[in-house]
Amino acid sequence: MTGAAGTVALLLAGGWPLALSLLWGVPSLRPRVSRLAPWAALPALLVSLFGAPGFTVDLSWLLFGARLGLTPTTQVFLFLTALIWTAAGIHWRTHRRDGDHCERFCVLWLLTLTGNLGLILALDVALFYTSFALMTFSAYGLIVHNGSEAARRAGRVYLVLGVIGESLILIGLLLAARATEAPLLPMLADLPDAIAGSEHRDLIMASLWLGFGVKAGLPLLHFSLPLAYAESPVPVAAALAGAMIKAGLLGWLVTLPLGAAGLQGWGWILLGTGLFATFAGALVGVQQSRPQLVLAYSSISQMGLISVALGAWMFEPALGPAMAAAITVYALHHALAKGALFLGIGVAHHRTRMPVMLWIGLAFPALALVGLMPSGLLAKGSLKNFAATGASLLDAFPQLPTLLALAAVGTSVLMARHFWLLRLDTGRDAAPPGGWHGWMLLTGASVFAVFLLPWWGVEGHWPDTVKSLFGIVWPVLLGVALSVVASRRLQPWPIPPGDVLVLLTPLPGLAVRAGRALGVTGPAARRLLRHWQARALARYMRADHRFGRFSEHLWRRDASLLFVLLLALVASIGALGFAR
Amino acid sequence: MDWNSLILFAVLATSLVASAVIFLLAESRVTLRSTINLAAAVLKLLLVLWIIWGVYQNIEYELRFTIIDGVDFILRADALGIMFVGLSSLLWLFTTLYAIGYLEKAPNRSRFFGFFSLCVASTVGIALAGNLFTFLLFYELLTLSTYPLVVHRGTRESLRAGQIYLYYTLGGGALLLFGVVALHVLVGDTEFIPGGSLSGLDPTLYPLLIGIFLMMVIGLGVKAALFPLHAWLPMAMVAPAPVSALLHAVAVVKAGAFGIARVVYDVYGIEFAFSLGLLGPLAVAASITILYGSLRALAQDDLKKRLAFSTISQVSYIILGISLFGPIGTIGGLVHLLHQGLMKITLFFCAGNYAETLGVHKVSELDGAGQRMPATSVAFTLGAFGMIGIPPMAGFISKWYLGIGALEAGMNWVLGVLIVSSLLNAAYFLPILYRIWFRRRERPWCEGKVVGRFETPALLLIPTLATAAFALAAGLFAGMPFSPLYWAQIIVSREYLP
Amino acid sequence: MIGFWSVPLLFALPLALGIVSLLAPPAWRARLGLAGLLPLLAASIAVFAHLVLDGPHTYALGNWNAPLGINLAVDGLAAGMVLLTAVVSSLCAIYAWVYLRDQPASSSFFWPLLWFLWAGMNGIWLAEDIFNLYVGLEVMGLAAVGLVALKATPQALAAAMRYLLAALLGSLAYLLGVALLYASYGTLSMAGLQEAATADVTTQVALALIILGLLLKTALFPLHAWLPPAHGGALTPVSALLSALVVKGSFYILLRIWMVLGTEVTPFATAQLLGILGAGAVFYGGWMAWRQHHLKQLVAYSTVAQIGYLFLFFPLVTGTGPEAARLAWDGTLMMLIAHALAKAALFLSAGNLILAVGSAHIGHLVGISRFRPMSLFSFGLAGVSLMGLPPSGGFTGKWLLLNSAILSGQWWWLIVLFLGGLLSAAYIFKVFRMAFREGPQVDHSVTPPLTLDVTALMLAASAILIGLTAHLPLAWLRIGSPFGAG
Amino acid sequence: MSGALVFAWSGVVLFSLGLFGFIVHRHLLRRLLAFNIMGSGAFLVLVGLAQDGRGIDPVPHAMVITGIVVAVASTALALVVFRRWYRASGRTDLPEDT
Repeated sequence: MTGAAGTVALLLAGGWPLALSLLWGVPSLRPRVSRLAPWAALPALLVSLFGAPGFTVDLSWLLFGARLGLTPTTQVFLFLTALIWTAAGIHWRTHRRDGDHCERFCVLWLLTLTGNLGLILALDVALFYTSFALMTFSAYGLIVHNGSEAARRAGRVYLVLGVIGESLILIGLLLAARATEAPLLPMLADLPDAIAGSEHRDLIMASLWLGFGVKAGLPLLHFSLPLAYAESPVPVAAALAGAMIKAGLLGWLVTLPLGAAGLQGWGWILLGTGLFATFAGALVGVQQSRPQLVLAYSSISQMGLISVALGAWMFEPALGPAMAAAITVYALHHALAKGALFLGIGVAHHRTRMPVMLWIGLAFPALALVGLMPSGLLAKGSLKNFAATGASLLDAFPQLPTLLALAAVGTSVLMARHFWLLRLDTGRDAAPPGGWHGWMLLTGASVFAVFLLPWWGVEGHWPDTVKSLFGIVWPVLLGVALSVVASRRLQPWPIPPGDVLVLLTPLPGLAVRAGRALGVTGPAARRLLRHWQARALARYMRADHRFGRFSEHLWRRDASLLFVLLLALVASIGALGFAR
Repeated sequence: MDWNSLILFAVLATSLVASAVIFLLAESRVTLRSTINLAAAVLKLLLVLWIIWGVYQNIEYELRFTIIDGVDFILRADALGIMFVGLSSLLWLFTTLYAIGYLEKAPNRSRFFGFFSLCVASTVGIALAGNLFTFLLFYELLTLSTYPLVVHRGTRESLRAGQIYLYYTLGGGALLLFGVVALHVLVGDTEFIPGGSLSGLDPTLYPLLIGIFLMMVIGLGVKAALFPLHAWLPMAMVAPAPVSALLHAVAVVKAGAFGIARVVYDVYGIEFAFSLGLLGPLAVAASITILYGSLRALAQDDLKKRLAFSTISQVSYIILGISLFGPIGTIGGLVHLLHQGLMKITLFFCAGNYAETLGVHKVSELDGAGQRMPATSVAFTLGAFGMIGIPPMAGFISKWYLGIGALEAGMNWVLGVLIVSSLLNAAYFLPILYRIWFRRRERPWCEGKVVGRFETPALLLIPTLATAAFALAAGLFAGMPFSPLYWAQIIVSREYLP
Repeated sequence: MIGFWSVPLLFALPLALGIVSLLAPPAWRARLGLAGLLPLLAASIAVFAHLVLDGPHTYALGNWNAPLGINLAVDGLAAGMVLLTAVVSSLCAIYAWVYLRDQPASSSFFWPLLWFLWAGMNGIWLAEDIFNLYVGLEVMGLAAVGLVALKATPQALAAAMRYLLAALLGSLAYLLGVALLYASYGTLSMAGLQEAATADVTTQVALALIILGLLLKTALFPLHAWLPPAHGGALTPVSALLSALVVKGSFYILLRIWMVLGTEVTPFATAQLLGILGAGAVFYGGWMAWRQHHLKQLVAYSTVAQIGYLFLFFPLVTGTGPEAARLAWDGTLMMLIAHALAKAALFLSAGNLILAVGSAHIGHLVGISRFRPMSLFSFGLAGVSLMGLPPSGGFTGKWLLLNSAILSGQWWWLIVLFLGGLLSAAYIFKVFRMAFREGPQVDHSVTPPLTLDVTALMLAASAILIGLTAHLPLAWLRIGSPFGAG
Repeated sequence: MSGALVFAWSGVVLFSLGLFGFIVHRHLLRRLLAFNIMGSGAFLVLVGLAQDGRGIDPVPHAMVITGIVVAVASTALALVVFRRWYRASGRTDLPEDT
């Protein structure tokens, strides 16, 4: 695409939602804006489809001098983000009820979208960080939208973690930027090498890993995900689970020095956490009692798989191309499927005339997720493609394929659980006209979008042998069997959403109480001080008065006596001065 | 006395004359007074813009005459000074607008606006001062002209606050005076020269120089509200909102920070100060203040008090930047001088709007203010995000430069201070935003005063939005020519490679 | 030439006016006085201009030369004081003219006494020999006592009596000192003493007597007791005159004699003692001023404190380097002028405030800032100068003294200047605190005539401006001084 | 000690006596008298010291005459003030003195 057109297109992709949100400031335009809002992601979608990677736009006046552009990876991310936002927008458009703060929701929706798109399009650190922050903070408004106590708690948790994440990212970016040639105008592309060469490499990587991990659902930073997904409106949940979680992943991809040598240690860490997340997510998710929560934990475990891939990449740089492809494919596949599932929850609420069709439709993304659909096949195939080049990873860690297979078991159990729960609350309310459009769009995409990948030059790896096919199929069957048995036999433990968080929340209160017990509160100390002050002041006043009267008396009455004394004094001094 | 020196005099005179005239006006001449005030403000702004353009082209503006032999009164427009002048004259315009709206039908307006203009005049004088003596002159004048504003309400606690204010500022002024005199005895008239004028002195004097530096920094630190010397600032909150806005954004605290910048850059010279080992302690003091202010702010329920403590911590960002040896840190500090002004004045305007329109003074009463006053609340949100340092607000630019500067200067711990401070900022600003936007108000608002077609009188709303817009633009378009960042870079380029 | 010939007018004219106005019927005296102000002012300006143009000169009255004749020496200091006197007294006189309209009794005697006072002061400034200084001192002192007694309340009379006794004691001590000096050197003229003076016991004792006499008349702590009631109790314009000029008269003599006798005679220890007494005055006066509840008493005590600053001159000029001495000289004179202007302004504006609220109690000033901003404003301007805050004469003087103190290594005087400034801030702002407190919403206060406000404001403004253009007056004052025309 | 100095010394004695009286007495008239005695002492010193050596010298006499005039004038003024004070307050000494 040509220069001018490209520039306009790129600017539109990021700027259109922003422009809309600004236009909303004009009262007379508000109804029109809120009608356009759901479609705000369309320009980005078109750019992602028809944009050429490598094309950049320089905005020297923006921040320190910003740069927009596309790379193959970001193009895929742009596509999935725009698609999910559009679908969610359509869903929202058909499901929104007039009244409660619809306008506030509209503005925050646009701002979050802007941030989400901007961080994908950004090529320089400043704009990237700006968009990331914009997304984080305006998403808060979407999460607490329905204003219930639970929603506010979710929002609080999300915000605290978000702020911490932002600061961690800032530390990482600052240190990394310092290591680049142009610390004041750093480009994302320069960061990985700079980090690899920096003297605080590990500090930088740790802070970036954790900082983006807050979004990507890293274990122990994941609390906000289940809470937020469960409490926020369906389209928002879809956007969060599908698009925004991938923002964290993108953060990892663009900043961490993945291909650099000598990162085995980090490789192990990522592998470990990834596997832990995978299984823990599955185990905790099974115990949940609401479909959103189940999906949230499944997201956590899926992201765990992705970070396994990252770990593999770090562990063995030679795996780079294969893993890069795998991660991209998996991200696309998981994002679309998860988005479809969430919208599906919304759709399943409606009474429908053709339940069979509904259930088949609902099944598609789930099957894709467990890997029985083309997208799933491709994803899993390219993920397990460790043997692509040399097998040192497999030598070091031979159990890895088995573990991944078990992870697939976990996934399918989660899906089974999801449907079990979904079954319970179907057909509650009347279906709005076309309420299923957005869902349908995503479902279709979740199955077939992978065929677009070559278009962006991303080559996945199809499972070619029967053995590998079987290796994908058997865990699913096992999982289904397990869940059937489990549904008969055992009761789920009541693990609250945001598992470990429940143990952390009382801590501040305890600290305060301890302080009170020791009696170190502000007022007490202040009262004591004021008391002393008052006493000192009173005493001073009395002394002052006495001395004042005394001195007055002396100076007045015996002035002349004083005079004589001084005369004697001065005279003697004079005489002494003379004697010297 | 050529044109270039006359224009400096004119810049000073605009507000001086305005104040003189306003003092003589009768209380009832509202329209005339407002007209004079605004006319003076606009005129000053135009002159300043003219000078900025001139300074940009390296034109020398200087006005000097002898006061005592060996002591000159010098006004000079250099890049650093003119930056401060620009800030003060811009915000003067807005604050005047705001104050006109705010003090409608309030008593003692002649006195108020008279001293208000006088205060701005002294700020401009501080900014344009060409040597320590002139600086001191206007520095004390500022103290005197702000006292009546602090006690303007005339209530018992405002008088008490004024008294505390005087204790601190007069004491500090006296210390500063000693430092200046001692320096004067050592090296004669100390003009502000980029790179400083002391590095040539005999090493046996270094201990003395360090002592003098301490004296002056303590004297200036009182106004800049450095940690142990900050107590007057929260008390001064009893003043009317425009006053606290001006005090916090431009006049008093900035005068202190600006003075420290002058002392470090143009009297001692940053290299020399660094070689004397003065910058490290300064950075430590600034960091302590930053954290202390934020911690105290957490505990305040009174909105203005919370803002005051946040000012204490924010102003120390400037001092921190000054004490970072290296161009980038310097840029960070200087640019924050402007950014903090813009953001903080916005916040105070908003606080004033809430107080005036809804009669709300406490954070805990702000529930649902967002629905009632969306525009004001948007401005407040922008300001708060800027304070936290969330991009693309101006605060982020400062923080980024400070961070990089700290790393350049090899003070990595400063990065920790910055991060912790922005976490604390988030901790005391975000709850406010949460209350404003996401809580519902049960009881109806007790409307403070009748409002026009907007959510609040236009004279209160317009300046608020304008400053908020500036604060946003300063961050968003930092890359543009004549943005604060750009100007700070000019200053630094002239400072570090004279 | 006009300047030269107008030297004798400087006290011939006021004397004549005094006598004439005594003879004139009371009703005319005020008009006569106003008419007399102009030529006198003109003469003073002419003398000053002549000095600036042609340098110092001495004038033999009626061409009778010393010893029996009277010589008038016009150097920078003398001419400067003459001009200062002219300015301050004329403004105070205009003030008094309005102020005393409705008190004919006081008014009718105010004018003659004013003229005698003026004559006495000019006599002091111009006198070239130490005996004429005595005469001038007496004339000034007696006139001042009369002025204090004008306000015929018992308190005022007691104050006048006490003032008189102190004055007499002081002048007698001074006279004895003069006698001793004359006995040992056989000359009265300063020039003669300057050559002859040696440090023998007689001289020392004489010096001691002179110093003590003058300290008593200058009301330096701890001999200040007579001043607050006298200055605080008198009529407002009188208090202004007394505080601004009269106390300076005796200080001026002391300064002259000190410079004449030179450092080889004047002992270092005595200089330090004087400085310490000055410090005591600064602290004690400031503290007492802060304790007062009576507005004019407060101002009077601030005079006690300010006099202390002047006495820092002696330690700073004795036994220190020429540069430090020059700075001390400049600083002290700056202080003197600034205090004269500021204190007059302070008294006048205080008088206006008292007129406005109808009570001298500071507690009754509540809320006055809303109704009498102008009086308060001039009070504030004068206060700025007294506090030594820039930009003002007081600040410039303080600056010079600080410089001199550091340069001469006598850092302990820094503390005096430091705390003194803070103390004066304390008592000035004590008044402002009251004035800014919101009181009654309706205006109960009387509006004093505009003239009163204007005169006060003019004095205050000049106290501020003199600080900004200090180098010119200081250069002129140095003409004919030991520090050259610098 | 030459004959001339006798006058001077007696003048000093007179002066000190007057000063003593000035200090100890509270009654204003007495103080006034004491002052006059001091004055005479001072004049005596002036004249007496002028005698030794330098023969006849008119200046002291001029000075003394002037001094006497001044003293008379001030005594008169003091008496006036004293009488008004006595009328106004009915007491012969100053308030703070007792």
